[in-house]
Amino acid sequence: MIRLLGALLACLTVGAALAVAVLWRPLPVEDLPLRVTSRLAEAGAGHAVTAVLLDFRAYDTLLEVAVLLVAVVVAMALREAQPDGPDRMGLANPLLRAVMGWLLPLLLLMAAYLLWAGSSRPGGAFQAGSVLAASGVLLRLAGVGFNWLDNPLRLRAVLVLGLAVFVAVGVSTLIGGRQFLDYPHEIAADLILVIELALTLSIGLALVSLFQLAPPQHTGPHLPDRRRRTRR
Amino acid sequence: MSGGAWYAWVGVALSTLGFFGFVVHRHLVRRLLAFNIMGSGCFLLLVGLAGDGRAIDPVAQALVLTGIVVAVASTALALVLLRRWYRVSGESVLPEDV
Amino acid sequence: MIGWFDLLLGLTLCTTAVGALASRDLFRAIVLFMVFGLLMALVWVRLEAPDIALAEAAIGAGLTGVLLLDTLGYLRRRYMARPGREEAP
Amino acid sequence: MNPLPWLVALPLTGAILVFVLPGRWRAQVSLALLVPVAFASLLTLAGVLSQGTQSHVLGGWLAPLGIGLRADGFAAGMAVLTALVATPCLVHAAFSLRTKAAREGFWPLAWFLWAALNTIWLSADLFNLYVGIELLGLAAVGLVALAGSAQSLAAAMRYLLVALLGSLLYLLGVALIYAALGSLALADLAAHGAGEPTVLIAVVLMTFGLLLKTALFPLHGWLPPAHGGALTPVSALLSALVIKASLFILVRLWLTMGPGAMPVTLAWTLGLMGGGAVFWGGWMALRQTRLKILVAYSTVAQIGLLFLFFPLVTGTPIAAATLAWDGMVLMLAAHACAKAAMFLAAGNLVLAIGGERIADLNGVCRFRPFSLLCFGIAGVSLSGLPPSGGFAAKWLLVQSALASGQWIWLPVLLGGGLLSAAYVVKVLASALVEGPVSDRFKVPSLPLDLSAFVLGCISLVLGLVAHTPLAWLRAGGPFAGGG
Repeated sequence: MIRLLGALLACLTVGAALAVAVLWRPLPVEDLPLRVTSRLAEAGAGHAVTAVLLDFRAYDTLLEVAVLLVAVVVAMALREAQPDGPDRMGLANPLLRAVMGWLLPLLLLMAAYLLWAGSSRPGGAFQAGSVLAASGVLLRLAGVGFNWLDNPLRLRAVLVLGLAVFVAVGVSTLIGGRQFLDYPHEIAADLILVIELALTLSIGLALVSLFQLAPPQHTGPHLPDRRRRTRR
Repeated sequence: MSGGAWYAWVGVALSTLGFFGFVVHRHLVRRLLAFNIMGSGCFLLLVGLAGDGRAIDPVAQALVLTGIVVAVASTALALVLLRRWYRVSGESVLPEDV
Repeated sequence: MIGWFDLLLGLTLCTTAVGALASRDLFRAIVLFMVFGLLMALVWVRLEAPDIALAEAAIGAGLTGVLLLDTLGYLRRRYMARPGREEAP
Repeated sequence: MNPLPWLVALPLTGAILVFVLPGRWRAQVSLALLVPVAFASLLTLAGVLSQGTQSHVLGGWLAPLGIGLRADGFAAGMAVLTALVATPCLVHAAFSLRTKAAREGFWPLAWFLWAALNTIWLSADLFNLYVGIELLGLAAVGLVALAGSAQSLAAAMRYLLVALLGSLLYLLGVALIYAALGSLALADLAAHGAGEPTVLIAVVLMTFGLLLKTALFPLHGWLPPAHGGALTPVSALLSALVIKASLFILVRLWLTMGPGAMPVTLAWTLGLMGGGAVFWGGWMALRQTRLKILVAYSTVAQIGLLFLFFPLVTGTPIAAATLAWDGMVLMLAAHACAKAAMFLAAGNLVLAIGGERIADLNGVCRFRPFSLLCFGIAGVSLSGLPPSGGFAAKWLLVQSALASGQWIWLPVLLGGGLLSAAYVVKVLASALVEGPVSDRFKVPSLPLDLSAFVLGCISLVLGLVAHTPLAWLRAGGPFAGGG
């Protein structure tokens, strides 16, 4: 009860503070959208959101890909510590397989479109990557394995590809005497496309791996005996 | 009131709701739901206020895209941890004290 | 100016969030959360943020929802596998 | 060449390499990479000292459109401190990690952790700081979970939840500041932030989010199981550096806003919470029976001392504020070295006695004197005995409290010192009791003891030469004129 009241009090305080802050907010002094529009021509992407993500604030995106990779590293290490049985995921469902037959090419096509569209229209590496991940999860639900990725070295290489390409581009701009991630203007668009391609693959695979690295449902119970007593 | 401001208020409501749920619930899956709802409210607040009465703000949108990926990475990691924890303890809540 | 659609959408969004947080049945809560994600995607469209709408629909509603449901299935299955249990948590 | 971007790029490269390379290469590659990373840190500090504040324009886009890196004395000093503390920890890890899972996860995560830390020290952008603390938080949670036991999984889960809530509160603040100022650059916050209620509320929200991550009493519940239950080098890294990162952002925010712009009541609240932390953490540490949990509670207590900075710097004369600054940063550095040393030494003792219980330490003094000596050296600095860094820092804080007339902090400083002396003595007393006649202890290998010893000595020496690093850390900051 006290806990509920405390939570209510804390949440009302936060809500009230937010409300006051929203009500009394001043007019911003800075106009970033204007700055983006005026410099868009110098960036390597015509679509403003993509330009912000991969050029103006590319550093944030680089770190964000690192965050995703950290999650995968942890999941991998935990599986090492708590080995799972053989992965027998798959619902051997003929209907699902049939649906997959035409859904999968469609999804792949969509991912490719999103990636390609990103430079001028809504879309880009994240959206394409998540569609890729969705198709990967579907494949897994249908019980189709990725034999090519069973090799741990290959799996790791693809997982790390996005971050590696990003860092490599940054380091080469540094070595070339420019600022970190300051793409030379002539090849900026190409570089961004290469980075996006690598990001799409890595993001897609990372999301699928996070799905796959959790202990599978078929793993037998590992509960220690002392836990068997009924508890609330 | 512009659309941006209205959705910013919705964001305030969602953040508060999510915060409450996060603090009140014990079940870990529920806490993650609350975390995601609070995050969504936060993103709405960011884009809603930035786009209020002005041109569309691509910077705010890019920030939210980054935020969404970070949120999904955190949620996925939390679920992996939860399943590992459940596997050794049989509990889907955390022990009150260690 | 906001139209009736925005008003309705915002209120529905909040209601769905309350439902997802307050529902007694965890499965229902997760499904409501996925609905919440789809509504969020709609909100992003209304806010003229198609990029976020795409990401939200794919990641927010789709992937997170699937992950949560899979976890719930795991919790229930493992729970049932233990002796002395009839009901899921 | 400007070393700033290398401070982030090199650790990231390390993370990528050790993630892809097969297991047996990871430790070697990591140890080899220590050299360039430490060198870049030193180069940054040298640059700051010779040419003043350093900056780097990422992507060639000037803030607020792009993101800036900026290193003043504080940031460069933290980067050097990170290298100083992380190097012995990684050496320790190279010789102490046993299980395959631990080796699998530790090396990439440790490099990601280092990259995140350097990101935070150098960042001049609010949202970039958010991504930095997320990276730091997830890497730290993963490192905690590596210990593999059920308890460590629960501790990691609890830590993750707290970290997530903290970063969302921080993000809410970022959203409000972006709405109010239209910019995310710290420079714009400094120029236009003062006097706006929205910005103030935002900073308060961010402050509480960061307090959660720093584990200030009474929000500290997650820390002891997480830090006490982790692998030994992980405990050392977490207690010495990771919690300092959120404190660093907090201090940055307050100094960016200008201490005068922050409400005195909030500063006093932080100070009182810190005082509570000193007594509660010290008392709890005294009551523990397990060695590493005791050291973790000692961290809870020592964090409290750092927060005395806020009341001492808000609305006080510049002389008192400068003393408070000096005391806080010296305490931060001394605690980082001493606590890392103490965790490493405690881990070595645990390895030697084959268990966690303090009571089992009986007889260690005769058979493993060096391991015990390392623990003692760290204890000297932690309890603030002269000539250690901890002593000099407390002395500065006392002077600041006297200069600003805030007498109330004197009993906190004194009582905290007594409590920490008490729990260190408790461990030593147990170890000095004559134990079994025969040697039943395992032998920690020499590098393990040496890494703890080196860190402990650094924290001692800090007290003797304190004025030099203090002058470095003041460079380019608001207290540059003082001293």
